[in-house]
Amino acid sequence: MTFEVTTTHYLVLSFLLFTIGVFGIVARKNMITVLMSIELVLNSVNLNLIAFSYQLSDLTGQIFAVFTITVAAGEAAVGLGILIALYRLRETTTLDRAVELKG
Amino acid sequence: MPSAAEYQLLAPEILLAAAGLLLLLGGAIGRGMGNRESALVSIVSLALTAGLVLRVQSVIPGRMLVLGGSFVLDGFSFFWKLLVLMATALVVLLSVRFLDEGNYRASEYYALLLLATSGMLFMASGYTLLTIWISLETMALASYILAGYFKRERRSNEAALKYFILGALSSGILLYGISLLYGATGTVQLAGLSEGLRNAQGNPLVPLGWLMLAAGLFFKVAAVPFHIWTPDVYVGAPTPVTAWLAVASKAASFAILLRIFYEGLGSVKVEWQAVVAVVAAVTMIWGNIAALTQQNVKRMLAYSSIAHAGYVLIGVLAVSQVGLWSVIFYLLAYSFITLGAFGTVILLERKEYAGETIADYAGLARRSPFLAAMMLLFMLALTGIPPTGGFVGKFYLFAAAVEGGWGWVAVIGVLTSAISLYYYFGIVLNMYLRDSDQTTPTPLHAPALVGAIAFCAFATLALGILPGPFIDFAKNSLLPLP
Amino acid sequence: MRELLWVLPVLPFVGALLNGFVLRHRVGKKAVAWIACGVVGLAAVLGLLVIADFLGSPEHAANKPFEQDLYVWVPSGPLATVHDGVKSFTVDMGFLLDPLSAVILFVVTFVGFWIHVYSVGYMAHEDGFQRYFTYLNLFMGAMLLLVLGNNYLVMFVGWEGVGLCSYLLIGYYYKEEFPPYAGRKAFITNRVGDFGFVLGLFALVSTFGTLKYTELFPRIAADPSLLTGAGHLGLTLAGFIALCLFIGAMGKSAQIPLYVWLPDAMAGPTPVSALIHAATMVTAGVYMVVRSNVIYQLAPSIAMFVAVIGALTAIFAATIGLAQNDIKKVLAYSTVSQLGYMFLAAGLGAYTAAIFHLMTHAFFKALLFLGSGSVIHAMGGEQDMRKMGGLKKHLPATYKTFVIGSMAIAGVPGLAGFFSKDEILHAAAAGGHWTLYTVGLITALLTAFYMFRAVNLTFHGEFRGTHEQEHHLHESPPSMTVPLWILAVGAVVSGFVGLPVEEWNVFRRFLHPVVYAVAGRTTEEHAASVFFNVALIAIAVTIALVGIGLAMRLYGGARGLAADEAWERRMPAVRLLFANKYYVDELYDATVIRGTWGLARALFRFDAAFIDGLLVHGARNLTLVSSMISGLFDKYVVDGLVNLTAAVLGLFSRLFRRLQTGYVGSYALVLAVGMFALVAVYMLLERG
Amino acid sequence: MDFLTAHGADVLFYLFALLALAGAMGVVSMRNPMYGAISLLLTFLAVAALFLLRGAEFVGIVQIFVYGGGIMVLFLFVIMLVNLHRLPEIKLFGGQSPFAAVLAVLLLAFFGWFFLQVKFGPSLTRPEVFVTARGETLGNSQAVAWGLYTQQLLPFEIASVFLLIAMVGAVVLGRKQ
Amino acid sequence: MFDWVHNVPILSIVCYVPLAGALIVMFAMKSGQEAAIRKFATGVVFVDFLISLPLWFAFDRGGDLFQFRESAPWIDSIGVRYEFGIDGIALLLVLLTTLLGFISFLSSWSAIHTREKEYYVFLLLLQTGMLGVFMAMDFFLFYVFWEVMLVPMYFLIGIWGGPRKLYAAIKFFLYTLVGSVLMLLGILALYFYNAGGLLGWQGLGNPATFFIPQFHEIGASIPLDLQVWIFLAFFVGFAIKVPMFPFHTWLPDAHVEAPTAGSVILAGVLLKMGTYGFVRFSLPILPDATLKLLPWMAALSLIGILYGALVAMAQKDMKKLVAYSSVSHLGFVMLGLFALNGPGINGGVLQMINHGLSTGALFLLVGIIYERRHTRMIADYGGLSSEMPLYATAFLIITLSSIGLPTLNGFVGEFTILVGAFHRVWWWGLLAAIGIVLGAAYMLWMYQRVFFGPLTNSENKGLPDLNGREILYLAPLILLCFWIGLYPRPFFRVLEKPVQYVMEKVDHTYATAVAAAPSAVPAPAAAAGE
Repeated sequence: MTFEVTTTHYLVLSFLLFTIGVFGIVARKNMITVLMSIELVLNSVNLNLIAFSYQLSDLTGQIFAVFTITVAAGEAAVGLGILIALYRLRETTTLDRAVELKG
Repeated sequence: MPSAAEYQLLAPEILLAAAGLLLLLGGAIGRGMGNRESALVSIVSLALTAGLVLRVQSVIPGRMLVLGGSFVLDGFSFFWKLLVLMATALVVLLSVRFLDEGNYRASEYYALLLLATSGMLFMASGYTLLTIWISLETMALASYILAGYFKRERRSNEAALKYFILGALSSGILLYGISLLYGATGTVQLAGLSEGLRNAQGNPLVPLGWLMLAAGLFFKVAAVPFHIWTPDVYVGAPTPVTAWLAVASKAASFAILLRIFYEGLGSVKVEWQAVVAVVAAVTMIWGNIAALTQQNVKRMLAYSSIAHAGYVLIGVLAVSQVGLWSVIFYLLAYSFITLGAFGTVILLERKEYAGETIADYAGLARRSPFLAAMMLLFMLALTGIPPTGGFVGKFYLFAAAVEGGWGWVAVIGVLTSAISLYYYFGIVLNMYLRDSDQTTPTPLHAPALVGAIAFCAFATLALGILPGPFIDFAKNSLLPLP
Repeated sequence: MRELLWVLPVLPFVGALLNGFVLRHRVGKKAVAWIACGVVGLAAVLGLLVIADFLGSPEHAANKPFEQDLYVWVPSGPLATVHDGVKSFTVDMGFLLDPLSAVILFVVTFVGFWIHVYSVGYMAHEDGFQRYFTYLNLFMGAMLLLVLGNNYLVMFVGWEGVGLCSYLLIGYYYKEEFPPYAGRKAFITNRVGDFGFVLGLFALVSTFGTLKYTELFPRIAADPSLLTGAGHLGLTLAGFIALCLFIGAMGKSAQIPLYVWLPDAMAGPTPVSALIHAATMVTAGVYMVVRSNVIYQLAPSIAMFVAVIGALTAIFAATIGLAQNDIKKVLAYSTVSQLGYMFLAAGLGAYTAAIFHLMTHAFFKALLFLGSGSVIHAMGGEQDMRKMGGLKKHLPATYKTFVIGSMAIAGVPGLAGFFSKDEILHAAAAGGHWTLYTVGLITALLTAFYMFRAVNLTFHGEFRGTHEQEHHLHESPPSMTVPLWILAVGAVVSGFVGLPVEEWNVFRRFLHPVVYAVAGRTTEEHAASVFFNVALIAIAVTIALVGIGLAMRLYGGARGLAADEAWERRMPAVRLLFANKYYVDELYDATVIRGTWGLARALFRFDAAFIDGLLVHGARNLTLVSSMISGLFDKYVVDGLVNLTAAVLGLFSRLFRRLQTGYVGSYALVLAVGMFALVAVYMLLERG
Repeated sequence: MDFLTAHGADVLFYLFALLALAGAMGVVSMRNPMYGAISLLLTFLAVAALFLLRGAEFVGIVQIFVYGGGIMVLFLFVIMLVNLHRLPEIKLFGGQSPFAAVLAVLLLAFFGWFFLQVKFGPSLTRPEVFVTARGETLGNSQAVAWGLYTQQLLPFEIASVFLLIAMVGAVVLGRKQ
Repeated sequence: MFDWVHNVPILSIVCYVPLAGALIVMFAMKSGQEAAIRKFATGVVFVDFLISLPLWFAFDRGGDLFQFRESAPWIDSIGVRYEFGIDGIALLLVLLTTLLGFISFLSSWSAIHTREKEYYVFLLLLQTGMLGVFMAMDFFLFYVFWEVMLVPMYFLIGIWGGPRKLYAAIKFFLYTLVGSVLMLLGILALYFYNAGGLLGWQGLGNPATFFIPQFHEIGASIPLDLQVWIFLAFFVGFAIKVPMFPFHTWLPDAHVEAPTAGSVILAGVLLKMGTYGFVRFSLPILPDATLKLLPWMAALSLIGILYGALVAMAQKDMKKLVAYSSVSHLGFVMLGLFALNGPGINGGVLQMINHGLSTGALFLLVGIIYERRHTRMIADYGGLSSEMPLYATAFLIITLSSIGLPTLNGFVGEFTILVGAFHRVWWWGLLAAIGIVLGAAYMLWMYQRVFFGPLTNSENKGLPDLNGREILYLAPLILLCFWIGLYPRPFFRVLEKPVQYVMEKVDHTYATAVAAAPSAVPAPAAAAGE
């Protein structure tokens, strides 16, 4: 891995972001943070796509990235909607309070 | 540059989306469309869509790629579209009575159902990873909402929340996989992908790519260990939605799973077969065993649907004609059976878990013999005992496995399906062999629902006794084998 | 006429059918008696006619038996036999008449008929009258099947049939505890014997693919090599077959070690003892051995074994007979002993002698039993000789006939027993088997002794019973005394057919064609000097007279039980040993019976606990789980195997449910881990 | 100085990469979601910059608009709505987080090992310009637009359905009844 | 006179009449009218029995192996066809089924008083299932009936059974299901080997079919290792049904808990399906595997014989005793079949029928006394023969037939079996013969304890003797016992062809021997047959 920035750099960076995002989803108890972590994951994907599209000089990656961003927006909206509903029901956004269903 | 003519081929999807919009408007105007009307509209539009699908099929010679190779029209896609439409229609029938229980706006519910279904139709025909993924997201997003539709019920909301977070994570993983595959091959179009993979041998991105992609797909079909969301969501979601998730969503997911594995990842067949075999085995074992000690019928059915995902995977991994149409036939049978079973659950269900425990089925045979007989039939079918579609389906799956040289998977399959008798007949035992006390609920009065159940029962029997035509149908819906 | 052979066994069956089903509870005792005796009488007459016709027939002239196959009975399909390759093993329902079966046929029908008649009087007051005669007729039929069958399987049918009837008749007084038990004991013991019998048959079948006498014996006699090949258990084939068949005979004819059932069999009505357990059924073993003489000639070692067992049984039973107080028990042991005699003869190759003794014994032993029956009848069911004595004046006819019978069995010259016994002893001596000879001699002595002990205790001296018994004492009705006299005559004259002088021995000549001359084997004929014969006869006679004299000396006149008491005082141990039949029953009970039981119980526990409860403990440790499982089915199920499986599955089930914590975070973790695992699995599968 | 001129792009990459990571760490570690949101914004912007560095001007701009504008506002709005400072989390991380950490490390090691093996050739083209399907060279936005409205038109249509659903969903779930 | 039989689909009629009856009862009759349902259902099975009788006369002893063939396409895509047809073996079993079916219905009249409608529906369905199993000539069809049968049996045990019925029912179902699913894999393996090949094995490339005779054809050509695998798969399925030694534990529970009719059918017919499976499939289709595994099979059978007998001896409950005696008797059947020679197989098949008759009758008799006294404990009885002479007589005859007394059916079967076994390996015969002795021991011991001795228990005083209905359904069984015992030739005659067929398939040595000495076969029975 040289100082010269290559696609590999992007790959590693994106996977770092991905991992951090996953960690956030897994570890955090506050739903808002979890939603943000999801955004992180999607961003990492976008990094990949862009890097590859540059590497391959192919537009598809960029176009794909546009869709990813769209989906991210939509998911954020619905996720926050669910969050509101949760908050209305339980006066909290802590996921650990919602454990009625198990076993 | 896609021609206008090509868009005509999208007629079914467009119609369905339009129907969804119509329902939204109908719901918005004035006091809004009521439950019955919306249901009627949905049924009609679904039927029309099905008609259009058949029409399109009639004009399509065999297999055809349109819209810049992002949309494929072949027997395979038509089968899934019809299956999904049929399932959704039945779910609508299941929903009517249910929505009366908790008063929520019906029109949006049906609208979401239809929009999601249009997403499924796109899934069935999608031919680029991009198309498939976006339509998958379309379906998923709607199902999150539907799962949480009874938002004033904690269980429903919890289900939505879990489903959403896990779903988002899984689609993140899936997406990451897609990005890697794109990086390795420079394309997201399935045919190109398969081609590119053949050239990209030894590129470490490839295995990571398709493994993460597979992980995402396994999540959708609820294969172990990506099943983890299933029990909670199935229990928490409104039962018709559960049925819809267990049938339509699962079917559509299997459609894209087959499509991607066979057409996109065809050239790495050998590698994924092995992995799928392991997953299938684990899924069958896990699902059946976990179901053994369930007391809540919905949860038990959830685990059983996990187990059945495992059985279907047998057909997937035996890459062969038999395997392919066994999967198709099995999911067809499975849909009827599961819808029927959930329908029965709905009839007995009351607020707050009431009527959902196995004990609530005690003496059902005395209280309403007909319903008990139906349920018995469905349980037999789920166990895979003739003369039901369940048996024939399992028979073909195991046949495919034996033929394809996956004997050990088949052995696990048959043994676990024997085990499954244990819990399925836990219900039968209660219905017939135990006597009821006053606490056990009496079934609702819902003609439409009962009709739907009866239809499912009839279909289950028909598939078992005269499977011939259905198999020929399935045989016309095959994919090109890798 | 002889074509009616098949009718003989059928007749009694018809009688049984009439009495047992058709006319059940519909007719009076008189009619029942007429039917029962009628059919047997008819059989007897017809038997005589058939025999007469046979004697005049060309077959007999050609020393061939008369055969008649009714129908194919068991066509059991193709079998690759040792000698004939693949052939279909088929058994016919067929009959055969030859001198041997003729003799026994005569004895059975004749004695049988008179015992039927006797029974009419004896059983007059029993309520199960009809049932009794049904069984009795059934027995006659089975016995005739046994005798007249033309192959081993038909013989076996009769063999089992008589066994069944004896089971039913011993257990005739089923309301009491002991008789049913005795009946079952008899049946099971016989089954043990039959076990040997059938094995013998199997060996024959897999060698020749047939069980027909006329297909087996001439062929074997012509070519002994067929059977001298290696068999099983280290014996030659002949040896194995002979041994197996003899085991069967042991059971049926009460030889050591399977004799235990016969004394208990006396629990049945006395006429039954007379017919089945003295005259006919118990001699079936002898008949079978003689019938198979070819095979025994080819297996000298086994033949000698037969002789030895016979001799042992003879003396052994005789000693026990010394110390019995139950009059029927005395007769029973004397029967066992006499049967031993017959086997001694058969084993020594003196087949005609064996049959000869069989015939004479049939007469006098039946006579004796009926006599004792008459006594018991008069005593109101009392069987203990110590309570009797001095019955001579009350029962003159019974007394006379009983004495005749005793003299006959004791071997007093001129009576039947004398000739037949003498022939057996002669065979032993002539063959040079002096030990066996002496054993036979001693037995003869003992026989004479205990018989006359019985005579004395019963008829001489003064009455030792209660007063009302004495008051009721009366001679039996003619229906009982007439048979006694008839049999008495038989006991006297029947011996003269087999005079010890070769030229006059009609009987032996008559039976001669039955005994096959096996190629390269000497037959039983021993040329012996006249002096030798006379000497033997003299010895025998003196022995008999000594025995009688001794008995009169010790028990005669008014001495009563003194001798026994004296004996008791002098050598209590021996006395006790004899009186308790050497404790053999106890021995069997301790070993065989308890053994089987222990095994059975153990296995059942094994079944409940292990097969069905592999590691019940394992299941117990998982009580929580198993209760959860069994809650689905039945709360109080304790079935280990299923529970264990269920328990294990349930354990995992709970484990899996544990993983379903309900926390989204942990679910997400599972997903991530799953993704990782997927890659790991791939690495394992692909990169090795 | 000349080093900068030579390797300016690379330096910028490292700079923004660090910012992005820092923001990400902030997101998962901040107690107050408000700060979390701010650091998330930081990440978004950094990532946008990285896009630009790879010549994806259009996507970069979209990233800034949609994320920095739309999504971020949405988050802040919700955070206001459920004004969380009234109920601060007692524990930040769930019980499973140790495992999560271990897993994260594992993932990094495992996948990283893979990624470092990948051999990429030199990038094919001049960063600024991409060639469309029809062969003429255009500005990036134009090129993306072309692609979006030609081959990828179908997903574009489906996205409309997707957004419709999202809208309806937000309404259905958010609406008070 | 019976030619018309060949012009109608007689087998289908026999098979589906009960089904039709079930549907009628289910939909056309109200739960109120028990008496009517009872009479109607019994009528249906009786008619079915009458219809099945002509088969016996119309069956051409010398003709084709399988007769009354019916053939129709069913699932063409995988070569599944609707194939009906019976050979001699199946003929006997079909008749046994119809007869026992009728009898068990009669016996239920007084035994069942709860939920009668469902009861008779299930019983009728069961009847159809069993008949189908024996008639099916298509493996797929066979399997379908094989499984269908389990469901009604489950309910019969589970609803009308004894105290532990729930447990016994599910146990029965699970055991048999585990067995049959593995059998399914065996079937599939055969199917693919015949057609395209499977796993490692190169197939034969015949047209895909489940037609059983086709499998008989290819049997010898299957490689040994594959044969062994398939044999094991089949073995589990059949051995559990039989049941052979290690798999027998479901039987006592099922029997003890099941209602009388259930036990009768269970013992009379269901158990035969296992042995039928062996003689119809394992032996002819997998000859090499059979020869290879012969010692194991024999060992299990022998253990079963002795083990069953000994355990039976220790029983206090009449029904359990009879159940364990079944384990022993079925051991005899298996031993006979695996003797692989004429007498063995003939005897084995005949013994299936015998066991059906005598054990069925035994269960009926136990049921009769149970209805009167509501206890099956031997200890509760004693001295009954004075109270119920007729009953005692019937019981005695059946007991004797089950312990194999000559002139009764049991003897013919056991004797021929033992001849065969002895001929294969002499000490098989020896050990099995010990089983006979034990059999006599426990049966007679039970008989004595129940019927002889003083009438101790006052409750047994004045128990009513057999009534007309009971005599009506016991009489045919007893008559058949005597018929088979005295003149079994007609039965052997029917079995001749199929048994020789099996022998030629399974035993090469025999086939060659026949070629060597063709004069020896066919048996004289055939010669004198007409």
